[in-house]
Amino acid sequence: MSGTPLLSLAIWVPILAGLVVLATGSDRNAPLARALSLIGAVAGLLVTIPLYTGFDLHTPAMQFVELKPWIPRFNVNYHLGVDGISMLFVILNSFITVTVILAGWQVIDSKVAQYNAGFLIMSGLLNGIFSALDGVLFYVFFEASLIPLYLIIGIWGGPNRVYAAFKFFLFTLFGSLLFLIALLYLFISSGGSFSILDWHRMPIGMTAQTWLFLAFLVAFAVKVPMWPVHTWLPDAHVEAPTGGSIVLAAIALKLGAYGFLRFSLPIAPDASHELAGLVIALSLIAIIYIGFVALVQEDMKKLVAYSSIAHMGFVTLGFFIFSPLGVEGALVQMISHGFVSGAMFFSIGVMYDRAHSRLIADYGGVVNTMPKFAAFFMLFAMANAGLPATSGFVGEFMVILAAVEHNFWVAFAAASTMIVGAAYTLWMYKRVVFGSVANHHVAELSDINGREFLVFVLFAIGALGMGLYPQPFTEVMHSSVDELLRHVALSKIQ
Amino acid sequence: MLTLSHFLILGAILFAISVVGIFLNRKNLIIIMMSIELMLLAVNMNFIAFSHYLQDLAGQVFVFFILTVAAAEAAIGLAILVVLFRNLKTIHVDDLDSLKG
Amino acid sequence: MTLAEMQFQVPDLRLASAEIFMLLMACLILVGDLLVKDEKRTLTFVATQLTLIGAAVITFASSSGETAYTFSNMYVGDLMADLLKLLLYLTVIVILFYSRGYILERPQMARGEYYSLALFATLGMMVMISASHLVTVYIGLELLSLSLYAMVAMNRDSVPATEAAMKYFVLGALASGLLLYGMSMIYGATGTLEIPAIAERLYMGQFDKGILVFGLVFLVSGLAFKLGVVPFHMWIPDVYHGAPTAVTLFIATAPKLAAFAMVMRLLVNGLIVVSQDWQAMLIILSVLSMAIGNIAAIAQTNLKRMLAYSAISHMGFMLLGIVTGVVGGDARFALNAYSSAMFYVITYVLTSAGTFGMILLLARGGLESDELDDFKGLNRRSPWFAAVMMMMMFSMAGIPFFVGFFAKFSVLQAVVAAGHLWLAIVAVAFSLIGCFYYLRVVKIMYFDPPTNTSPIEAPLDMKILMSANGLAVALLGIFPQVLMSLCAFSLLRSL
Amino acid sequence: MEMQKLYLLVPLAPLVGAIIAGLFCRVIPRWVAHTVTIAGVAISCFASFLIFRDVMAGNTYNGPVYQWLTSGNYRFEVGFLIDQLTVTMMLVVTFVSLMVHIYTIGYMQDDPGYNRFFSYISLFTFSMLMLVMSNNFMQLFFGWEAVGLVSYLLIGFWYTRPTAIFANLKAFLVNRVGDFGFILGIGLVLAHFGTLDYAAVFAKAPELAGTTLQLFGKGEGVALMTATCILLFVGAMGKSAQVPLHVWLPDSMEGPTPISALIHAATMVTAGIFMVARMSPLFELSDTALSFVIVIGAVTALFMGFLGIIQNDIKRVVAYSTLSQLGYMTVALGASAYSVAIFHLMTHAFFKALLFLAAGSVIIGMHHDQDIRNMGGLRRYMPITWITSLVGSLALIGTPFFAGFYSKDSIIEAVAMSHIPGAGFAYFAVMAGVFVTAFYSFRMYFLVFHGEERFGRAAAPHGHADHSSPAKESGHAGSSDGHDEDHGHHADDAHDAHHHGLAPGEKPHETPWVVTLPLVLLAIPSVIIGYVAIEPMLFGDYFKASIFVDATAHPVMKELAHHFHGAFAMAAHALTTAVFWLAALGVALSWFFYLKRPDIPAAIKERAGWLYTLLDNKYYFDKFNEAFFAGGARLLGRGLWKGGDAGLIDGIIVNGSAHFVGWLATMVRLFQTGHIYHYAFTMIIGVFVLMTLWVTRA
Amino acid sequence: MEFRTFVFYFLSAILVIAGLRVITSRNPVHAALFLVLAFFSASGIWMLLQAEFLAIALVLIYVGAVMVLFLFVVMMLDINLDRLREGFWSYLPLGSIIALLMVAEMGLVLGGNYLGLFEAEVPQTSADHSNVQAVGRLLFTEYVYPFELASVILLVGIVAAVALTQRERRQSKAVSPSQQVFVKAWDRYRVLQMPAEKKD
Repeated sequence: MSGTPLLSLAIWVPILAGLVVLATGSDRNAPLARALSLIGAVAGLLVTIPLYTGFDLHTPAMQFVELKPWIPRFNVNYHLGVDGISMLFVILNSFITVTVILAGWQVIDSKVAQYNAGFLIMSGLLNGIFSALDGVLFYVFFEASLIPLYLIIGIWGGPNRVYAAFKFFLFTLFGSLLFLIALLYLFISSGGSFSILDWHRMPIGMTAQTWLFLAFLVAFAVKVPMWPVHTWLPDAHVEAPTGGSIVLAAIALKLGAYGFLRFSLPIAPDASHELAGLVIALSLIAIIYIGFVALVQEDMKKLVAYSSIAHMGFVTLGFFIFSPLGVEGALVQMISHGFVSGAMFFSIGVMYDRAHSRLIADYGGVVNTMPKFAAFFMLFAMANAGLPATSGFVGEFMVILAAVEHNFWVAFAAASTMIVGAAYTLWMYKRVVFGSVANHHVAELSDINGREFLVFVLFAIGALGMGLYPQPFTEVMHSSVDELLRHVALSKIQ
Repeated sequence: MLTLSHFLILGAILFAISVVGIFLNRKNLIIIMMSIELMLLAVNMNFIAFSHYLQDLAGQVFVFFILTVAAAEAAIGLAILVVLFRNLKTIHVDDLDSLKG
Repeated sequence: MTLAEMQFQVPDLRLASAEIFMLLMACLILVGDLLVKDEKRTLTFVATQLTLIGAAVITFASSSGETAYTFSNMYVGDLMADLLKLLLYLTVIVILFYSRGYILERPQMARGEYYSLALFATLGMMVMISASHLVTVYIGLELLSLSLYAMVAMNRDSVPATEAAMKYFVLGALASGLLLYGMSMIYGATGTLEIPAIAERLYMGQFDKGILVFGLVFLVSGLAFKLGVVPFHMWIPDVYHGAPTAVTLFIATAPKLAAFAMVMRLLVNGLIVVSQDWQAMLIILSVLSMAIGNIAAIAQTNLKRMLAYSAISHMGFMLLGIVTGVVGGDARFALNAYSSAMFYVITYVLTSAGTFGMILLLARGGLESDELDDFKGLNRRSPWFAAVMMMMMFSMAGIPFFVGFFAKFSVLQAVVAAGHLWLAIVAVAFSLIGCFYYLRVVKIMYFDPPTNTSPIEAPLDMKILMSANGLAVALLGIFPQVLMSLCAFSLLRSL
Repeated sequence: MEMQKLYLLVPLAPLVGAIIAGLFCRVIPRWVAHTVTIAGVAISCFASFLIFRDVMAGNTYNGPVYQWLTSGNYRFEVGFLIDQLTVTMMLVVTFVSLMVHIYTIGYMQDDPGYNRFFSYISLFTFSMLMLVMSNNFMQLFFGWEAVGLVSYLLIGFWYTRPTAIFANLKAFLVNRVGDFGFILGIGLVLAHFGTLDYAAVFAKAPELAGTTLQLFGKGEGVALMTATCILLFVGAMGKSAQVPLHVWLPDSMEGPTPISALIHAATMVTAGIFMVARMSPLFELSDTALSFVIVIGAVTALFMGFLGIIQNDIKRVVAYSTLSQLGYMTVALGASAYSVAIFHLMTHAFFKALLFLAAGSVIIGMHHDQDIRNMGGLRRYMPITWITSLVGSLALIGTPFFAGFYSKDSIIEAVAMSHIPGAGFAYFAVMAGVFVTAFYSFRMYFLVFHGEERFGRAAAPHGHADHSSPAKESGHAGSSDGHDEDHGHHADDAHDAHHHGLAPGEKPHETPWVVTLPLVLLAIPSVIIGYVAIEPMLFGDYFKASIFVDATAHPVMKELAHHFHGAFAMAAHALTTAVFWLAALGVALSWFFYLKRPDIPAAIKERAGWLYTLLDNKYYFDKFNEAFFAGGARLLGRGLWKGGDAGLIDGIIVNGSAHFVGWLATMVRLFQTGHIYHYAFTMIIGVFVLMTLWVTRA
Repeated sequence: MEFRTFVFYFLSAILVIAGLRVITSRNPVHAALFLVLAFFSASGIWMLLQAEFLAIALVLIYVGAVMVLFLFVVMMLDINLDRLREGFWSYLPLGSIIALLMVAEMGLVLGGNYLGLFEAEVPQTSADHSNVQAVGRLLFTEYVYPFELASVILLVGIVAAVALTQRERRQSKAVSPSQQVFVKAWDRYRVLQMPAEKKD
């Protein structure tokens, strides 16, 4: 495997596939566009598989490294590599892309090629983010990934899509611009290196660390999103087409969290310790405050969007506990959230495709007409509520346990999601799925077809597999997380 | 005794007058153009004064070029004015406000 | 120096052969055009393009990479000049291709004078780029300006065009008055008009600081007008908006290169010793430009006008590269900073050409399509051109993978390297605001339904060029290294 | 090695059944579904029996099945701890489950969700077995939540009934409140013990007995054991429905009767009891926690009993009695009489399952009318049900020689001997509870099986929805307008499609053998198991090391043993104790009130209206929860959403700044007046300002 | 006060007053004439500075050519003079304050201590020195490059002026017999129905 540039393939196969789709597809031959997209997505997934099978569990170092000069003028390199932290996300992302292509198979009937190409290109860009080891390369992928999603929300979105698309784009850009300055600062102060790994090793004074940390925090907090910079997410989700919501929730949100691990913690460890309280406080606000907000949502997508914020609160909480259990729990939570929230959005999309409403009040008794759907939806609702044996449980469990170790009251606050999370998910489920048939729209619903079934099964395998046996997911993280924590524990102040 | 300052301040006064002529005149485009000529005169005054006191002819040559350019500029300016007048039937400065915001 | 000592030295004409060629050809075309009866002036067009190509060949061939002076030190030939000139020819060639369809539909513009004036303007810019004497700077500038004034007014029956021409003329004259006033003071303070000599005398300390700085204020104001930065920007929106789009395209692109050269010649080559003063002035102007340009652009409904404000903000951003060259008397980062500014200008010109070209592409049957609403649903009408326009917009907004990102990136790194972190933060904050209106264009093209569903008709050459322009924006965004190092290398050899 | 496969078989057999029945529920015929699941449970039951014999032979087991997760220094495994306690629970679970499976064939025969139901109950069996067989806290929690899930699914089995889906949500959420404490308790365990493995934790517990946690500022701190145990017990309170987390259990009767028997009487609700018994090495280290447990248990035992008195729904009466009995078990735990609690758990599992299934049988016979006021004299029509019900009731009230007697009497004695703070109150409560239990049990028994035949009346069944105001019933049509909680006044069952009731003139009939067979099979242990098991379980060394009691600090069991002289002697001795006479008094009084003089209860109801209202509203727990927690949460949510997110963040900060920039843009535009002189002026001002700055500087 | 100084002040006064009148005149013709006066005064001052060539060129180019052009245009355009005379004075206070401040600042720089370098009286050059010759020599040697370019500028000026203002001649009104034959009577006249005068 050593010779194959797997990561480059993971990035460029989908992008090239997207361009091919874009070039060949017009609305006249939509089936061709769909088929090509699926081939591209599956190919993209297949090239990532060796990342897992060929992964060396025993080293925290970057693996599958590719290093070529890109812009020698600024010492910017095309430097790719994954460790135990990022590798899984590359695979997850490629996996989600397949589901997204499938999810939009029949639903999207205008500008099919552009739609699918958008997702394929975004898939490549997102893989780029997770595998970039060069600051500029990371940033370039990080920002470029905004474009496809902006278009996807704006073109195929709901009635208020323009507002949502703008809000999404500008909010995220707002964060990332400060991040850019931080990168440049690091470039200058490291004497002209954009290598993230160099930055990890570089001594930095406390003041500089604090500012860097805050710049990173803004960038990643927006992306995660953390309270109070989260308000773009519900809007973006509500307006985005199903595929957009899936990618947004399953992958895009992870970027922010990933950024914390790749940048904030190792580059500014002292500031991270100093300001951990702040992040933990924001995470807890996200968990509790957002939980209550989710409870009263009338729009299903908005509800799940808010629940995503709350779940991501667990992720940031886990990171800033600085224990292996917390960090790994947070990583598990991220991956799990990829499956679960993706599936939740897909579920809502399935209903929306049929009844053209996302309002809870417009449904009721869906189980009567869509029993298979209801069963899957139940599974994912339970996963969303963190039920054991689903992936949703594992991360929450680990983070709560780690939080108890850290501070009992933090854990106390975090664990409240056990109640609130179950409350908003199941209350929604109850109002939508249970009960007798509420109106003629529900009466006319037809149960899921084979394609939707397939997507659900894919998600279900992910959610259940990870819940029942998370060890394969976590064992790849150990070396990297241990190394990270060991690194974070060392002061960089000299 | 005449010092350089005398001429420079004279130039400054002329410059100020011409500037005021440009922004205070809200009516007549031709007078604005004349103000521009006046401004160039002020600049020329500076150059010549410096040229004299530095005993360096370069300044005077510069003035020569300024005069030349100013003539061509005046020609184009007036041509534009004529075109404008044909279109608008006015050279009233206030009337030139279709482009704004 | 007395008269007796003055000896006429025959200048080295080879150095300026491109200018001479250009001048001869421009006159030839001017005269030759009178003999051409063809309404479409195809011959004139072809001759003009050939002239430009010829000039490019000459410039390329005569480029030695060494800095050399001729015409009694009034003309300087160096690598920066050669590079900028080559880009200038390229820009003008592209501009003329883009404009062709547009002016053919407007009989008053479809005359030989358009091409002659364009060539004269190009000549003016070449002179500016190679100027090493205040007189040459001034003459080149006026040659450019006068040609542009005339070109703006060429569509004689158009009220906005003549109004724009008048405003441009008056304000331009005022600005050259300011510039001249500044030059006179610098002449007075240093006693010379030769730029290298000015630098030398400043370096030796043989100058009057008060007068110099006083003159510097006026000089910077004059330059600021050419660049179009706040508060000397007021002409830009009106002229961009009022001028025929083909001329707007011209004004918005090529002169930026010349203005950059002028800034480099006057401030960097000539007045680097007082860089603390002019850098501070330009910082003020730069911040104001980014603020006013970006904010005012938001409220625009006319695309040309919006792009005009965007040009203001871009020039403000470019200035950030200029002002970070010397830090506390230390010029270590100068090359880095100036080459980033140069890269910025070049990429801006490239993007701007594409953007205005797109407006020209959509203008049909003598009608303008410069309102934002004219771009509604472009994606349905032509996905490819919508994509090209989108690339332009994202490039202008500074989003990767488009070249605008690396432009912003290189300037910002210069700013950060200079230690002006707050300046970088201000810059990105206004970029964020700026991003809004670029996104709005994308929104209009992609999210809104079209009001006009007619397919896009344009000459094939224009379509090809437009696509190439779009691809260039994208490819340079992925591989910016070549252009970046070219800028750095040319400046390294020239400074 | 052989045994380990057997261990694995116990939970997996029902799981396989559940998966087959569940995944293919729409494809396979009914007989496949019930055959597969019953076979699974039967295998499991049989295996449990084999394991029981093995354990009795002294072969306990503690080992992992697979490594679930490792992280840092922590290892989380899925594994089994097979000891006396476990195997007891396994037997109880699989046996009751098997009975319920068989019974379900009859009970659910008309239901369209037949296959699904079998899948669920098999899944439940799997979950429960995972819970009891666990050798670590993680897996315990897994089972804990999994049984909660199945309970949720089963309570809402009839998903079109608004009350059912309200009840299942409520059950899940209230359980989650318990789990909230539970997981924090687990967290404390992990944080201080560094492992979740029972054996390791228990081994290390004495070392850490003195550890305190600084939970509340700089004060004295809370003992680690106290905090951990109370938190764990909060989980038990949720699962085992202790006050104030009991509110879900009565509502859970919305589910089909077999699961009321299986889950909400015999097995799942006792998980908390089992858990505390399993954690005895920890609880023994904290008197505070034990006090807490005993007080909560006592409150539950007494006050939930009172509520049973006024219920008219046959299942609800049994449900309240379950609550009360769970209180007894909890009290036993608090008194350090863990084995007594488990003993009662076991006996209770049999007789309460019996009572529920009998109630279900009655319900079938009454064509799904559950109101005991519409019954009466059923003994003639349903003899088997009648007899078995009588057996169950006698066992419940603690009639000597019946199973319930031994366990309950032991609890009362244990409490009497306990010196834990709160034991005095608990003693009073359990004594009073004896009377109350007898009274309501026989009230139901008499009303159902004796007296006048009230069924089949013309007015029935719609005219008498007992205590719901019409407004409360109106939301029934399945509208999901966010006020579904009003259906929480679960008394309007009469309105539901499943509640047909008997037509006028129609008579009840005995149920088929699949229903009555389990009744009979359950009646047998309900009678004899106490007599058989008391000696080995309480006073022998049956539990060996699986339950730990600190005999010096809590010598309750020792003293009990001191007084114990054999099962027969105990029963004989009972006739002389207050307990017996209290129970007898209760039976007599209910006979008098409900058979002899039915006007008296009505009169009392009239006189003591406030008391009746209090009981009728179940001490206002539901109303309080509804108004304060549910309403408060929604109010808070809405406030945060509208005020915080939409108002402050979006409205003022985000859109506000966008609007501000927009406003600024229009302002800036105004400067671009279009007039040359303004433009020139601006330029001049620019020059002027620069000049001023630099000239003054020079 | 020596003679040169007197002449300077005298001419300066005329120059400034003429300049002020240029911008304040309501009639552009007057303004142009005042500008001419200003140029004459300036020319005189330049004489004082021994820039004879430029002094003469100023008069020749400006007064002789540029100002005539101005007057031509003023005359040619049918300008509504009445409107041009409206409000000038309302903006005067602000304008004059700015102007005075500017002058003050500029004076501060230009007249202050900064000019010690140039304070000394410059020796007058000898009478046989020819400024014209010197300038001419420079123009054709050192400054040949800008000189040529200046000619291009003039060319551009011509081209631009022509291009902007030249109009195509209208077609002469020649008669086409072939079209004439097709003329119909009713193309040339029409009959109007005139109602008779109403009678009271």
